[in-house]
Amino acid sequence: MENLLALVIGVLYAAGIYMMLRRSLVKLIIGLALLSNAANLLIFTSGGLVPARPPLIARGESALAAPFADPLPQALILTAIVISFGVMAFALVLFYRAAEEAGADDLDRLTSTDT
Amino acid sequence: MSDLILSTATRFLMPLFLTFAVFLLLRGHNEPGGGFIAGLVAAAGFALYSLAYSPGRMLQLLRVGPRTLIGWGLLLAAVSGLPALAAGTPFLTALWAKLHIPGLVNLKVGTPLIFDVGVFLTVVGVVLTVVVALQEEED
Amino acid sequence: MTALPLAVLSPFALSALAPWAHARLKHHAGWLLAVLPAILTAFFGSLMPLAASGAPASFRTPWVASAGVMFSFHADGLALLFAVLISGIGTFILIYAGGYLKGHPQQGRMFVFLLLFMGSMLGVVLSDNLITLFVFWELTSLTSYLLIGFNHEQERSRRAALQALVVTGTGGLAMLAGFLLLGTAAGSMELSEIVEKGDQIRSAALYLPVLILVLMGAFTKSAQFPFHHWLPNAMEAPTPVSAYLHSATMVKAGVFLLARLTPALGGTPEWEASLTVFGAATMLAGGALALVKTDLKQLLAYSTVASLGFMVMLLGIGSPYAVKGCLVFLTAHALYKGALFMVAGAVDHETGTRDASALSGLRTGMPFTAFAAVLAGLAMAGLGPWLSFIGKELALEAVLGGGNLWLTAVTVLTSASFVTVAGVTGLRIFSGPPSAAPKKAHEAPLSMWIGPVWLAIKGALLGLMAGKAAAFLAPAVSSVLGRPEQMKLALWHGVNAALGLSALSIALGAAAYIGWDRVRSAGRLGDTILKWGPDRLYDLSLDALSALARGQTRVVQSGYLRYYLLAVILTVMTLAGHALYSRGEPPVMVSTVPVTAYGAAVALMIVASAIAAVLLDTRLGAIAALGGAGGGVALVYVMYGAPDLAMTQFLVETLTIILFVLIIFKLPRFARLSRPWSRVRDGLISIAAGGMMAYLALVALHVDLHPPISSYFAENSVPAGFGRNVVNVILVDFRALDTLGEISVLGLAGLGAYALLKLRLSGRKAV
Amino acid sequence: MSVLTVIPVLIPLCCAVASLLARRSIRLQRKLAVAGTAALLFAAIGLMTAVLHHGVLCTQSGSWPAPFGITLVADILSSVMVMLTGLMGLAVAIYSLASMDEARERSGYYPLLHMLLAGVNGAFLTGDLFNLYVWFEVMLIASFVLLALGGERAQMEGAIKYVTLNLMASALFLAGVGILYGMAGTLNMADLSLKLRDTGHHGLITCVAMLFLTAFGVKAALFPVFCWLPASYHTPPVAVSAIFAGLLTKVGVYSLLRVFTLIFTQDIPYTHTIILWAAGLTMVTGVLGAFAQNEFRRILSFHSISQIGYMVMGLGLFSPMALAGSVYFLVHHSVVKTNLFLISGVAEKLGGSFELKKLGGLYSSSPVVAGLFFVVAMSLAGMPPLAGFVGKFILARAGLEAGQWVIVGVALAVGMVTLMSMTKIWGEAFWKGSPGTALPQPPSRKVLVTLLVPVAFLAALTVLTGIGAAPLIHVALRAAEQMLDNSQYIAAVLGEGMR
Repeated sequence: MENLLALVIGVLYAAGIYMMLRRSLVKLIIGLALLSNAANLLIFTSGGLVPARPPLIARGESALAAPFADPLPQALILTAIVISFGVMAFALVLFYRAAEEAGADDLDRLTSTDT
Repeated sequence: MSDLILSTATRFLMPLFLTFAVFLLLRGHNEPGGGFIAGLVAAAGFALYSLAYSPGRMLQLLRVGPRTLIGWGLLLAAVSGLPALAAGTPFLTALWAKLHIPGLVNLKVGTPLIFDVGVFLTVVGVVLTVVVALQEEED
Repeated sequence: MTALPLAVLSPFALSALAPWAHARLKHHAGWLLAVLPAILTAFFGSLMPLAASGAPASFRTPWVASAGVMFSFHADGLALLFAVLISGIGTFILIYAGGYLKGHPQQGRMFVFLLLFMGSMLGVVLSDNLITLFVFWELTSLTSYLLIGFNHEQERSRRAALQALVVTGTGGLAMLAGFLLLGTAAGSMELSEIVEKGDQIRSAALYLPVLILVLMGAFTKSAQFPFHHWLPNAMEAPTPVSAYLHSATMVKAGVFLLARLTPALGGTPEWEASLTVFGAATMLAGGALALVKTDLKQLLAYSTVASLGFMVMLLGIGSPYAVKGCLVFLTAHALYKGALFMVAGAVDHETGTRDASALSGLRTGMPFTAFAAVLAGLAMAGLGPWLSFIGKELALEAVLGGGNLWLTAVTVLTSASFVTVAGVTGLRIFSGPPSAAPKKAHEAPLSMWIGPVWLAIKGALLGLMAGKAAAFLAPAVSSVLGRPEQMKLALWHGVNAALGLSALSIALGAAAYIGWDRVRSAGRLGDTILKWGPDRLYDLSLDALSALARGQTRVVQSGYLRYYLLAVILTVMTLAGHALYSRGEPPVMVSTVPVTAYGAAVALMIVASAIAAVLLDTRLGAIAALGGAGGGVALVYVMYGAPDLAMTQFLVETLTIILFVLIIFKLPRFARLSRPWSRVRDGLISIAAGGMMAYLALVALHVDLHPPISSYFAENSVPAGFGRNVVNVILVDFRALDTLGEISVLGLAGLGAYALLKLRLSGRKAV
Repeated sequence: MSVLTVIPVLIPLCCAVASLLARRSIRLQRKLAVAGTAALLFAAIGLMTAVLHHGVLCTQSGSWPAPFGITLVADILSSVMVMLTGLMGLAVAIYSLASMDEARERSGYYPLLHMLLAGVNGAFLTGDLFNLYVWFEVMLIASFVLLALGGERAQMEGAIKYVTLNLMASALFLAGVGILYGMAGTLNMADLSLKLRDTGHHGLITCVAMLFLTAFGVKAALFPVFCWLPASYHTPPVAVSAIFAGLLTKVGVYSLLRVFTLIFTQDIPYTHTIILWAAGLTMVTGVLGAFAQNEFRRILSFHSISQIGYMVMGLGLFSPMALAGSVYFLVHHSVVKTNLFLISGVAEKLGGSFELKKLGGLYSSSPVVAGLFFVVAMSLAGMPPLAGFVGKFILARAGLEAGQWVIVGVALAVGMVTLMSMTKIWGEAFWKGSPGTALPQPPSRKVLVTLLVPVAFLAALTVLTGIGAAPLIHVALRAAEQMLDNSQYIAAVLGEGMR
């Protein structure tokens, strides 16, 4: 399963990167979203897969019984998901406004500030 | 027509969402859930209301501005770490108290729960801020 | 001796008061400000006996001790010779500037810069620490920049100022590197210690790099060929500046440095060859170009270039005669050239022109100035019984002693050119019938003729009282030679070869003076050379740099986001890929968790969604596909024990899609914007990048160097965190700080999105 | 004592929340901006003093022992950086009072500014790799919003590039953290340092190191991944540009310094040679970029890149003197570059433009501004006796000691080109005659004084840290020693027994 997930991660990265390299703002943000999913999945996988043993301590117990899914990567990913959600929401609005200012969705029309 | 369906459905769904959110928030420390998830659910409820009626009516219902909610949420989360400093322990050290009402409640209440409430309020505030702004953008 | 650093710093302190003095006293402030350098002259003079006795005054205190930088000063003979010249001439320059720039709105700044320069220059010659010396050295470049560009609204002034700064600054940086290496080779940064270790340094492997780098500094500063061009251009500066910086003091800093380092670096064939060759080339170039100029300041500037070459050549020869000749000539040159520049300035000021071919008969209108000019002119020609005459004799003897015929010829020719220039600047314009100048010539005010008169007389007196001059210069000569040296100066050396050559040069110079007009018309060649000379080269290299800069920026900073992204992707692929390739081990391809049908289906769903997101042509389709991929990831979380994660992912995914949908329909539809080949290129790069990340994941999966720390959370969640959902306890307690940051991000994102939608300042200006 | 490590994060955080809640009163927010940043500076000085006297300070947040909780650590490097945050924050807060437009103030400028400072300080103080990511994101989102706030078209264009490339970098950073956790099972940097020492798994660790190098390289604006910076830094209001220039890239450099002295030290000949190359190329491309520009703030932006090269050069050389040079340069560059941006704003107020062509005559009309600019610009160009020279000198010395002639040559040559482009601004905006376009409304005296107070203060600082460089160099050398011998850091975080 790990090998399969590694492949999935690779595909997500490839798709994300390809989308980001387009000229469309919408595709760019879709690419970003794919990329953050890929990163999260990468963390999840490299932390080790443990099927169906969530890190929930049973009522009355005082500790998790091994084997259990590593709770720390989960917490990290959760934080990362929330952060990327926030950032994505902002980026969406930003891109919308940029497209509005530029009158187009085309990134190639947004090059005036560079040189 | 669809507005009618939506608004009727909302009238039922909204309290359900909010109750569920509170439930998720309170049990989050022990079962799946927690401030963030609960916040999203609650925000979904309000957002539905806002879509069904209008942002203005939703804000009336909410009473507090969503941006103020963000402020309070952050404040609560940050402040929940401060009593620890007063107690001479590092920032964010949890302080717990037993809340015991015989027959009704028997649980531990601590600053981490306040923290989680802060998370909850922030999430609700953020989602509603964005949704309202976007909705107003439509007009 | 604390007085030493205080003396160096005093001009800096005074410069802070100069604007105030100028505001009160206007142009008379020059007289008041000149009091300080006058005192300094006396002070440095009073230190001479100490230097002569072999126990010079010195001062040392740590500055940046950890980097070997001391704030240290050492007043030996050489330093004091320069210090006296700097403060002595500086006295008259301040007075002169008061008269010359009378009524100029920025005269106060002139005083400030002149004083800053004076302090910097004193620092250069008195510093004992290499780095301290460098600091002051660069300060002279900076103040010189401000002074050359004094007429800042003129393009030419700005260009000249920048050119001087660039040329001397580049040399200065090379010199800094040279100093650092010299410090390493000598094991000390203190000059007084370095000069004792000549043998050690000359035999060190670093000797040649040190020599080359230090010479870069000295040659650029002292306007040696082919770096000489900035000096004539610097004549854009007001005359007080030209007289002070660009004839009497700053340009001699390079000569000073060479003299200072002679005991440490001198005496090798490399030293001798480079100094004599560059010196001689400079003499020829300067001497020749001086003859074809008619602008008084240009004439003097080129002859200054030649003089600097002369001094460098003499230091290259390095014999006692040569060193004595160099220092005597240096002193004499400072006096007469300073005087002549001030004369040129006075003439310009009073007549409105500096064109020597258009001026004549000024002696009646400007008698004092004429007196100074004639005296200084005689000195420059090496005619009168003045100090310069002695210097020339010594120098010729040194050149003859070296037995190098070429150098002898060059020296004679250059001396001849000096005679001609002296004739033009000191005699020609004052004699004959008065010319029709733009303004009718009147004598300049006292402040403008006292300086030249004094300096010219001083040069004459020192020659007549050769014994006094010898006593004054002997400690300096000892410093340069690195051993105590007896010094006797006499006007009359008897009839010898040197005297003969001297007479020859005078005859040649006189002939050229008489036929000056013809010499100039023959000198068109000189103008052609100038056109294609180093000055042009400077422009060309600036243009080339500029073109390179623009070209590079167009490529690197193209403005296209996708190229920037490509840069990041290719960078990380190259770096990480190379690290894996060159230092990695192949991944273990064995899965420990079996593939289930459900798992395979989810994987397929994610892959299919991702591919669909890429391929779909409609916005809604692409977004739905994105949702599918996100949902699939959530299912993975469900399968492998992460319910909180899965819930969050589902909710966030839904919400993201709602936001997308709210916004997306306000944006234009997808259009196929990119060309097919770029799609292919991007496709290949994406696949390669994805492949690399997959490979990385495969490697990472099976490298477990240490067990994770999470067993601590598993054990402490309930007893210490009072919660059974370990993930939640981590979020709100173990790692609450993360969550605090996280909601801050969220909050800001919300506020930001709101502000962005509500605040639209487009078309409005805001700073 | 250990509470000192939290306060630099808490003060701006609380100020941000307070300003947020006091949304309607701009006057209160303004007062809070100055008071809060002043308090931050004060706290930073306290932290610095404590660290210098008592060694590395730690707080185990939530009382959870390291490496399980999140540790906040202040060593000398961190406290120097926190001090910078305080300084830049205060300077920019004061400057904002007179320069920020009311529309932006009403739209949350001050909370964003505080939050930016909180994020930056969090990044400087955290001892946990994932927490570093979180603070990075706080800082980033605050900067995103600050950059875009106002919604002018140029801002939008700049923000898109800035946001996208930084998110890309964050994704790399996150992936690196994930892989590192999978490998070493910990996130605490001191713990990581111990656990990755002598592991033998060079390949993967070095590969992850490269992920971090790229990610932080983007944030620090290293060659060839700096393109977001020149595209965006000149688009927002001057106060925003100034705080960005002073702090944001520095967080990237700080992170490079931190992870490449603490965690990734297994393969120094490989990793640090790459860093040295990146440093050299960054210097050259940055300075050439600047040379091609004709707009005040664009020139400054490109120079930021080239100067980052110097800071990273010290890391590449990896000797006590070199690292001290990096630390010194970090401080110097923040002070100077922030100030130059502030001055560009003053020039714009006086001359009506950022375009050099349209500026002119300031040397005659505003001698004080001209004098301040000249001093600060010359410091950037590395002229003695100003701070820029000291930094360059120390790095050159360290480079020659290490036998790296080429990089020293490059550094010195780049200094020369920097000097030329500073004189370009000087020649065009100050020396050149005024182009004669009348300003619609010249700034009032009160506004001008408020603008010039922070400018003069920072200018004085660059003179003082140049002429009186010894104390700062002493601190920088101590910081470098701590970085090279990280046992102090590790012991402070994990306890004495864990060395």
